[in-house]
Parts: sequence; structure tokens; C-alpha cells
Amino acid sequence: MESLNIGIQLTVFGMGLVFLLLAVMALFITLLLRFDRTQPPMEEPSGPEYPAGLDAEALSAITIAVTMHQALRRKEAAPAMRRYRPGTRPSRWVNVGRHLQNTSWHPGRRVQ
Amino acid sequence: MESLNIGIQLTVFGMGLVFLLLAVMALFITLLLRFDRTQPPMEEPSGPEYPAGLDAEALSAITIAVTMHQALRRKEAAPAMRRYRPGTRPSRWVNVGRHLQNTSWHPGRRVQ
Amino acid sequence: MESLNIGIQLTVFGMGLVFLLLAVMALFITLLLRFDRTQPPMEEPSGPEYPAGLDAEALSAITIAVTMHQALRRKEAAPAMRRYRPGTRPSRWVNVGRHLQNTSWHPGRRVQ
Amino acid sequence: MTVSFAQLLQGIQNMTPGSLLMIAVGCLLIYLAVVKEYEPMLLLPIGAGAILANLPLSPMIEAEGMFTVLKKAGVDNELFPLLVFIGIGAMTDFGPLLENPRMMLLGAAGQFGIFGTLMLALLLGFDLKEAASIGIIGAIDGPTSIYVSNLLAPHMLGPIAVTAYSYMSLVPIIQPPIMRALTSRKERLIRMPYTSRPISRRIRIIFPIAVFVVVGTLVPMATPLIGTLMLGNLLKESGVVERLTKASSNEIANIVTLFLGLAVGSTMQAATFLKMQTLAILGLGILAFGLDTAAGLLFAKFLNFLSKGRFNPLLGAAGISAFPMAARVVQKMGQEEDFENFLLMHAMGANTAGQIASVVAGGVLLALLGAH
Amino acid sequence: MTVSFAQLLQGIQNMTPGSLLMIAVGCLLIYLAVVKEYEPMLLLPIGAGAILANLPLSPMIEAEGMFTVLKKAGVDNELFPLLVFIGIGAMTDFGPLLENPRMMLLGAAGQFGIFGTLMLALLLGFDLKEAASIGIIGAIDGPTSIYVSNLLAPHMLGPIAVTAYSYMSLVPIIQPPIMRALTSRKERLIRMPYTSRPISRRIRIIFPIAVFVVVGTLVPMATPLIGTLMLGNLLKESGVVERLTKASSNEIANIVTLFLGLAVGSTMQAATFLKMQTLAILGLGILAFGLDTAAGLLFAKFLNFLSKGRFNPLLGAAGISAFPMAARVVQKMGQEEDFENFLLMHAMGANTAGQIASVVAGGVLLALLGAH
Amino acid sequence: MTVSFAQLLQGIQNMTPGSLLMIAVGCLLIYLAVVKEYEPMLLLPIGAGAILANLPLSPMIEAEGMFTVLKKAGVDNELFPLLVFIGIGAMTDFGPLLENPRMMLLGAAGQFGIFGTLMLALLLGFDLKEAASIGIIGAIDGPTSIYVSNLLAPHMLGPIAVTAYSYMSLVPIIQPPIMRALTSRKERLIRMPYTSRPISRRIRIIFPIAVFVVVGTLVPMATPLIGTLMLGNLLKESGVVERLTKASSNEIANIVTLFLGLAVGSTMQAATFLKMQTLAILGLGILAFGLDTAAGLLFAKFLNFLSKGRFNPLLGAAGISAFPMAARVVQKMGQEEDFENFLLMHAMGANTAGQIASVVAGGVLLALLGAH
Ligand code: NA
Ligand code: NA
Ligand code: NA
Repeated sequence: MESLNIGIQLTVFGMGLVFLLLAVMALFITLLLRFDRTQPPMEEPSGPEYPAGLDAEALSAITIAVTMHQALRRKEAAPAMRRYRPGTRPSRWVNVGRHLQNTSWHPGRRVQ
Repeated sequence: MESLNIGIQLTVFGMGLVFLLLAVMALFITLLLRFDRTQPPMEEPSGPEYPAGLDAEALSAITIAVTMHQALRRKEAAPAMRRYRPGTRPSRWVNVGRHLQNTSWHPGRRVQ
Repeated sequence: MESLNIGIQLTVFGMGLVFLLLAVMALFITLLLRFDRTQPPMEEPSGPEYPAGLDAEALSAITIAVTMHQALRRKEAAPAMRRYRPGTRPSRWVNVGRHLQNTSWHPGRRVQ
Repeated sequence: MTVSFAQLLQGIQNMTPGSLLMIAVGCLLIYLAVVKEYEPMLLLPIGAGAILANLPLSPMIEAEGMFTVLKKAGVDNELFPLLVFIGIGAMTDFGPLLENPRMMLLGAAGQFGIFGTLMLALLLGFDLKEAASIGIIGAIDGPTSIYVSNLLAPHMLGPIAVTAYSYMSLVPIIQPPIMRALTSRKERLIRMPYTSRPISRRIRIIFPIAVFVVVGTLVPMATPLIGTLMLGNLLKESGVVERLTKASSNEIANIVTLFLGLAVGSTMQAATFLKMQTLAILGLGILAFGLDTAAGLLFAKFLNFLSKGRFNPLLGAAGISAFPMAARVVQKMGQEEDFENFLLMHAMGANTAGQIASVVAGGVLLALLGAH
Repeated sequence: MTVSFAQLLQGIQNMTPGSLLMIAVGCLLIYLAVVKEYEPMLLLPIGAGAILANLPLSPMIEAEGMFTVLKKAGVDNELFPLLVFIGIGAMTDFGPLLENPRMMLLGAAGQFGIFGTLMLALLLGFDLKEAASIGIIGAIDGPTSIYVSNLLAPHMLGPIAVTAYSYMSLVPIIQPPIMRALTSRKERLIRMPYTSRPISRRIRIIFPIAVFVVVGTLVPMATPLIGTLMLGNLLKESGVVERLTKASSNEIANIVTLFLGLAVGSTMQAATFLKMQTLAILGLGILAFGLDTAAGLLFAKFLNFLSKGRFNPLLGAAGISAFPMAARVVQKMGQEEDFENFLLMHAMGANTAGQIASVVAGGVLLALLGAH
Repeated sequence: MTVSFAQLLQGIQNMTPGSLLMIAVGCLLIYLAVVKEYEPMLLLPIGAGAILANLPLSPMIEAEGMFTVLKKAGVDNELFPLLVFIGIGAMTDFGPLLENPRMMLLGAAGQFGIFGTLMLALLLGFDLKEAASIGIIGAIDGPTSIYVSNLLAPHMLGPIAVTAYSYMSLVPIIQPPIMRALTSRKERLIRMPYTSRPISRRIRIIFPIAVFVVVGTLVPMATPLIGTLMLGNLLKESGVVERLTKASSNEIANIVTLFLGLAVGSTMQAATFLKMQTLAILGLGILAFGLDTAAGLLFAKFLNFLSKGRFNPLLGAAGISAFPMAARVVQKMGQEEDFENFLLMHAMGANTAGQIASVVAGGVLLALLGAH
């Protein structure tokens, strides 16, 4: 069958090329990361500068207001278009997960 | 007069058609409302969820901040383009008016 | 040289015209300002109206929240596109400078 | 090649009395927009556009000029008024109308000014399409006026748009005397009970779809107008595309309003604007507003008669699309007689009906004239 | 000239069963968008566009109609899907992929559905370009599907776009059974250590530039797709043009999404949509999703074999571009077996690889078919 | 039909040294934008556009390619630079200039670089229109440079725009040595009293209208440039159309800046960019900046002479349109000599005058060359 023949050709060439291109990219990133190993450790981003003379309570009130405003904005946004798609920012839950995954010793648990 | 004749024709047909179309819509809405009578009562929209551990004062401070921000935004907007045109949301005044209108007994007042 | 000749002509006519146009504008503004001298003194813009019953602390908390929000927005904006380009609004520093410039007597300082 | 001052005087040489007058008209529009705050979102760009287009030899209206580009991009093909309608729809709450569907009829009555004015314009000697374009001022609806007149009589687009937007701000001045003249104090005192009923989200979503299917089927020429208005409302009421709703009522609406104003203003050139026609349009336009109001009032009186005195005829004045000015005028006049008479929510219903009816009437007019 | 009601009945006379059916299809899409929340940003405008375009004698799709204008402005020349890609790029964080570059290969495997479906469509008798257009549904990527099918088989744009967007929301329903069928419990229990490493800003900026230079050089037909996606990401990661980033991911994305949806919806006309073809596309489309998932899983099993049991095959299902649904499905299924198994960050890497791979595959397909 | 790898190598085969070099130039521009923060809003899109346009066989610059579409939509017809001017106008406060109208003249003097460079370019053998296009770099104003050079010598648009935007960030480096060389310490120490006077809203509104009427009448070719700049300012100062002001200075400005950058970048193709010309433009461009500064300083010294030593000549350096960089440079240099010398507000006036003068000079140049 002529058309099946073409289809197979397209699949072989196409998938081959896609794999090739992505493998090239993977290789490239790997090299880049190795090359970039010399980079200085990333600094902790310095927090926003608060006006002088604010005590902890005022700060927390402000933080809450800002957080609520952000939450409102986030609700306003349709799921498909949030600035950071859910999950791309490490949440508290994610951090717990990371911790668990990266800690080798879990007392009383099976470790593979 | 030819042109007057056409004008009258246009007016009759035109106004007739406009009335017809809007009457159809009015009828349609009426039917829709009757058909929708079976709908469950609308739930109270649940308020925004506050982070735990906030007392009333903190909440009120936040509310004020958000309200002022909204007020600022509203001032920024030109009248012709406000999200909700003034009056489309029931204001306190409107609610008082509704109440008065819907209460049948007004002591010491003329009732028609 | 033909081209130099044209170049000089263009420069003379061009710069002449630019100077002429801007001089006309300068003159026009000067006249306008003189004509407008009769204007009533500008009123102090009235501040935003605060909801009743707010004490100074609540107000300051709100102000801080709003200020921080603005600061965030300002940081978000690229320098070339800020709403008010830096320096167009008199800053505290500018006001000090104005004051110094406009006060004729500086004890113990060289005055030219 | 030599440079001479002569070529620099071309500007002054090409200044005509007509263009000077048009610049003055532009300044007047800016004055109305800024000082009187008559629909500044439109009149300011229109005024500025008129000035810039009438400067001598203005490159803005040449084949590749900015105004020509904007006009081709969105006025000639009617894109801009339709995008404005999406924004209006996204900002309109049809709740008060859905609570009170019979108010629909008041919206219909409030369109009589369109046809009444059309008749008068025919009698004054305007041809049919011109007369219809003048009549559409009676829709009291900027984008509808632009849409219809641009299809029927594009050479009159400028004066018609300017008239429509200028008078719209005068609603609170034009309507009250007519309302006082056509209603008795007793009628104005009539109270109407108002019971708010919850309109389910389902109905709010079905409503716009049903409207454009029904109207679009019966009057295909009305599809673009009613379709975009209701599309915007559908976006809003669906509640699932806040970002599109915001884009329609903010970004798109603002950008398009600016471009539309500039492009419409640039059509106001001496040759087409400075005619007796324009004065006639200004006169007929104010008449259209009056006829709308009067017809609405009379129809409301008829409803009052049918309901044996339980329908306040003032509501008839709200059946036009000047939203929310007309509804407020009604509420205010009702309160003047009886401080506790509360007509606002009824008037809002009639007012949104007026918006729908204006758009429908625009489509009907196009259909009757076989425009294409 | 006389006016007659006859001309007003044209609308009803021109209503055909086909257009009625298309209006019903439009209503169904709106239902899916509003009630089921299937990609409402696209399906709602597509549905509304389909209804408005199928109303009898609709002026919206005439030569100067709004939908025609929008279609010419951004669909025929592919501008809109490319602008959407800039927005997607500006919203995507390739961090998890950069931390874990070998995940790239999973993205490649997840494109098999494109070619598998293409073969099946060829066997079903579709011609080559049509088959490729159907296959591209397997990219599971709206703008890629629109871009490619509009170049290869514009007459099938409507059904393909609708299929692509409708099924995208079904990923959490389509994938799990396939995942359970193709993996053993033991495989699903495999834990993979995850060490976050800081990716420097330098790398984040070099990455998009390098990608579009390399891919664009090797497959010129892919330049527009990969170029705009990576341009958006470059704007974001540069950190110096927040205003352009915001414009890309907000204003431009929202406005273009609305216009794109309406224009695509307006191509869904009875004559081209109501064919057996469309049913075939719907069937083949779901198959494409399944083939993508299966191929990804099998390739991940192969990686697991190579790494001697240290690679969780579930990750293979994340190598498609349905972001972030696919990654979440993987995480959830992993957790069902072992609550503390934490696959999300790995899956995110595979998922963003799937986005890149989809775009690359789209370009490759165009190159292989010599489209122009 | 058979598939072969040969057709997939076309990309590599069509890679030329020229296009490689242009890709490197694009990367350099991105480097300047990201690391040096030289006008990143423009240079980043220009750089990315240059790379994407120079990839082999890039579909982006084909007849229907995205860059071609954007270029036709807004560069060929000059729409984009004019829209950018509306945004700039909406962001500019002419207050300091209105308080101090004689600063206008400094703005005029600061345009000498345009004509000085034009002469030099003529001597170097460029033809008249090319020479004028190079000279316009001396306007130190991105959109003016794009507008004028696109009308006079579109083939040089790329290098001219890149030069204009790159050097604009160098103002704080280019100006100080010239300022030190041309002024004595005693001159730099001159203090100038500054009295803020309230500028009424009336004047702020009349000013932009008057400017575009006067300039537009005297130099019709300047109407688009000055008209859009002042239109934006009118929107802002009117205070009644905040939404249009915001749309102009945000949504429109951001979207158009991105599109303009990409389209300008895409004109930078090896065949037209990699010429000795480009090096000449880079050299003449920096000269233009220097001539502007020098002429401004000398003219300010002349004013100082006229006012018998009460005018600080440093202010002359602020009469260019690089806002607010030039004003800050002046303030800083004044303070270096005398910490309490406060020149900023005067310099702001001169700087906004420079903005107006640049636009006027652009129009004058077009008028003198009879461009159309
Ligand atoms: Na009306
Ligand atoms: Na995919
Ligand atoms: Na300048």
C-alpha cells in the first residue's frame, strides 16, 4: 500500500528528527550546566525594604493585605492563564515532598 | 407625496417589527423564568477565606486597605466606563428604597 | 562642492526654521501665562476621604500597605516607561533643593 | 537642488477658511469634552482628530496617513463599533430587565424617534439612505449610529456621530420638560412595587444566546450589532472567562474607542461638514431625542391605562439607550413629587431594554433599506 | 420603492437544517465551556463564533464582515497563533526541564500520536495533507494545531481546533486507564530522588536563544512556532522588559485569544463541518491522545530498563504539551500507590519538554510535507 | 512522493556567513539590552527579531510571515512610531517647560547635530536622503529616527534605529567630557533661582493644541509627529479620559513597542546591514550626539553672555530629547562643583523642549527634502 508506505516513512523520519532535535537540546543544556558550574552561588534575594520604624505587627498587617490582594488577583485570573501556572512555584506541600524525597532515612518505612 | 408615503411605510413596518421582536423576547424571558422556577434557592456566596488566626481588628484593617484601593481604582476610571455602572449595584440607599417600597404599612404617611 | 553647498543650505534653513518655530512657541506660552495671570489661586487638592471612625494607627497601616503596593508596581515597570518619569515629580530632595535655591540667605556660606 | 523658503510656506498658503472653521469646530468639541464633560471618551478624540485632519496638507489623511490607516482598519469595515459593542455588553447587567420582562416594550416605544425623524428628513428633501442615517441618531446610541450611517451614508458619518455623542450628554436637560408636559402630577406619583427576584446564572447565560439567535434569524442585518452586544454579555455572565471579559471591557474598549474617535474625527473635513446639511442634522437630531422621549411616555401612559393606573408613565422616558442617564432622570423626577417613590430599578429595566431595542431598530432599518 | 414583509422573512427562509445543527453544535461548545469548564477561553468564543456565523445570511462572514476581517487579520496569515505562543512562552518556566535535561527525550516520545494518527488517517483515505492535519491533533497543543492545519488543510481548521481544545481538558480522564494498563504496580512505586539545583539567570536567557537558533537552523519550517514560544520565554527570563512580558502574557494573549476563538468558530459552517470527516476527526483525535500517552509510557519503560529500575515509567505520560494537566495526572497516580512518592518536579520537566517537542514536531511535519 | 533527509538539510545548506554574522549581531544587541540595560524595551525585541529573521529560509520574513505582517501593519505606513508618540506624550509633563518658556530655545540648539551630521554624511558620499536619514540620529529620539528614515531611506532603517537606541543609553557617558571641555568651572558654578509657579489646567490643555496647530500649519510634514506627541499630552492633561491616557501609555505603548522592535529587527538582513555604510552610520551617529551637546552648550554660553552671567551653560546639554537622562547629567555635573546648585528643574524644561524640538526638526527635515 502506497499510503501506508508514505506514512511509515513520515513516521520514521519525523520521530527520528524530533528525537534528534530534542536530544541535541538535552545535550546542549547538559554542557551548558557543566560549563556554568563555575557560577557564584546564587544570593538570597533580599527582601523588600520596609520603611524604618515598623514593628512586627504592622508588618504582618501589611503582609496580610498584600497577600489577600494577590489572592484576589489570582482568583480573577482564569486557570488557563495564571501568571505562574499552579505547580510551577514550589508550594509548601511541594517543599515537604522535596524534603521527604531528598532525605534518605525514613524510620519504619520501606526504602527502595 | 411619494417620500412621505415611504416614510410612513417604513415607520409602520419598522416600529411594528421592533415591537414584535422585543415582545417575543419579553415572552421568551417570561417563559424561561417560569421554567426556571424549579431552581434551587441561590446559596449565599461564601466569603473569601481568611488565613487562620486573624482577629477582627486585623480583618478590618485589611478590609479598609482593600476598600481604599478599590475606591482609588474607581476614581481612576472614567464615568462612562466603570465596571458596574453606578446604580446597577444596589447601594445602601437603593436598599432602603426597596424596603420602603415593599413594606405596605407606613404609619402616619399618605398611601395611595 | 555641490553637496556641501546643499548641506549648508539645509542647515541654515533647517536650524533657522527650528529656532523660529520654538521661539514662536516660547513667545506664545509667555503671552498665555501673562493672559492667565488672572486665574484664581489653585486650591489645595483635598485628600482622599477616609471612612469615619478610623484612628491614626489604622490610617498609617493602610497607607503603608498602599505605598508598598505602589512600590511593587513601580519596580515592575521598566525604567523607560514609568508613569511619571523619575524627576518629573518633585521629590523630598528636590523640595529641599528648591528651598535652598529660593532662600537668599545662607549663613556661613559663599553666595555668588 | 536648492532649498527655498517658498516650499515652507505651502502650509500657510493652503490654509482655507473652511479648514480654519473646522479647526474651530474641533476646538469646540474638545471644549465640550473637557469643560462640559460631554462624553469625553469620544468627543475629545473626535475633536483632536478633526483638528489634525484639517491642518493644511495634513499627511494624517493621505493614502498611507495614520487616520486613513485607522479608518480602513476599523471604520470602513465596521470592526471598531462592533468591538465597542462587545465591551458594552461585557459591562451591562441585564438583571433588572430579566426581573421585569414587560419593560422590553418600553424599549421598543423609545425607538420611535428614529422613524419620526426619518420621515421629517425625507420631507426636508434628504434621500432615503441619508434620511435613515439621520433618523438613526434617534437610537441615542453612538456605535449604532456610526455603524448604520457608515453603511448607508458614509459621507455623513462625521456630523451624525458628533450629533449623537453630543446630545447623549444632554439627556438630563432634554427629557425633563417633555416628561413634565406629557404627564400629570397624579401619574408621576404612582408607586410601583418592586420585588427583587434572584435570576439564576443559567438564565443569565441563556438570555444573550437566545437573543442573538432569535433576532439574528428574524433580522439578519441586525446580527452584527446584537450579536456583538450579546457576545460581550455572554462572556461576562459565563463567569469562566474573566480575562476575556476584562480584555473586552478594558483593553479592547479603550484602544478601540481612541482609534474610533480619531478616525471619525478625521472624516470631518470642510468639504463634507460645512454644509447646511450639518445644521439640519443638528436640528433633526435634537428632535429625534424629543420624539423618542415623547413616544416612550405616551406608550407608558397607554400601559398605565391598561393596568388601570398602576404603571408610572415616567418610566416611558427610560426606554432609550442612554444608559444610565435616562433611568436616573426618571428616578429623580419621580422623587421630586414623592421623595419615597422608588422607580430606579424599573427604570433600569426599561433602560437596558432601550439598549437592546436600539440595536434591534438599527438592524431593522438596515433590513428595510436593503442595505448591504 | 415599497416596503414589504417578504424581505423580512428572508432570514427564516434561509434557515437550513445544516445551519440549525451548527447552531446546536455552537451551543454544545458553550455548554462544555461554561458547565464543564473545558478550556473556556477558547471553546466559548469558538461556540459563539459558530452560532453567529451560522445564523441565516449572517453579515458577520461576508466579505467585509467582522469574522472575515478577524480571520484575514490573524488566522490566514497565522499571526494570532504565533502571538499566543509568545504569551505561552512568557508564562512558562522551563526551570524543571533545565534541572533535568534528559526529560527532553520523554517530550519527543510523546509526539508519536501525531505520526501514528497520520498513518491511520492515510489508511482511512484522507489525502496526505489532511492526514497530517489530523495527526497534528496529537501535538495536544491548540495553537500548533491551528497553525499547522491552517497551512496544510484550511478547510479542516474548524473541526481540528475544536477537537484539539475539547480533548485537552479530557487529559485527566483519557490518560489514567492507559497508564494503569501499561505499567505494573512495582513500576509505579519507583521513587526518583530530586535535587533542586539553582539555574542561573544566564542559562535561563541563553536557553531560549539557543533553542530557536538550533531548531530554526535544522528545521526552518519550525522557526515561527519555536521562535515565538522562545521569544516569549526570553522576554520573561531577561527580567528587564517586564512591561513587554506582561503585555505578551496578558493584553496580547487575551485580545488575540478572543479574536482567534471567534475567527476559528466562524469557519465552522455547515457545508464544511457536517461531514463524516468531522466524526472521523473526533475519533482519530482521541486516538492520537491515547497513542501519545502509550508511546510516552513505553519509552519511559525503556528508560527504566536502561537505568535498571530507577526511572518511574509513569513519567512517560507527562511528555505531552497539555500543561500542567499531564504532570498532575502523573503525580496523582504516583501518590495513589505511595503517598510519599513525589514525582511532580520530574513530571513538570517532562511536561515542558512536551511543549517544546510539540512545536518542534509541528515544524518537522510541515518540513516533511514541503508545505509553504 | 518519498521523504528524504536531503530536504531537511536545506536549513544548514542555506546558512551563510552573512546570516551567521547577523545572528551574532542580534545576540550582541540582546547582550546590550539584558546585561548593560541599554534601552531593553527596544533592543531586546530588535535583537530577537534580527536573529529570527536571519535564520536560514526563515518563514518569518516571507510574504505572509509574521514579521512581514507586522512590518506592513505598522512600520511601512508609520503607524507604530506614531502610536508610540501618543504614549510618550501621555507620559510627559511639560510643566517645567511651561514655567520657563525661554528654555524652548535650548531645545532648538540641541538639534544642530542633525544638520551637522547630514553635512558630513553628504561629504562622505551618501546621497541626500540617506544623509538626512543618518542626520536624524541626531534627534536622539527613537520613534522620530524610525519615522524619518523609513520615509527617506527605508533600506537604512535597521542600522539607524539600532544606532539611535544604542547610543541613547550612552548619553551619561558621551555628554560629560564635552560639557567639561566647553565650560569653565566658573560657568558651571552659576546658580539660577527657580520659582515654581502653578500652571493652570487651562494652559496645560491649550498648550498641546496650540503646538500642533501652529507647527502643523507652518510645517505640514511635521503634523503626524508633533500631532501624535501632543495628542497624547492632551489626553493626559485633559484629566477626563484617564482610561484613554492609560491605554495610550500602557497597553498601546507596550504592544506597539514589542511589534515595532520585532519588525525593525527583522529588517536587519545581511545583504543590507553588513556594509561599510553601517559602520559609517555608527560613527556618524556618535558624532551627531556630540554635535548636539556641543551646539547646545555653545548656545547656552551665548545666552549666558546675553544675560550677563546669570545663565548656567551646562543647561545647554539638556536640550536634547534623551529624557530624563540629559537633565540628570546636567544636575549631576552642576552638583559636582557646588553641592547646593540645583539645576534640575531648569534642565527638565530644556529636556522637554528638546523632545518637542526633535520632533519639529524631523518634520522640518522631511519638508526640506520634499519627502512624501
Ligand atoms: Na434608543
Ligand atoms: Na504534544
Ligand atoms: Na533631540
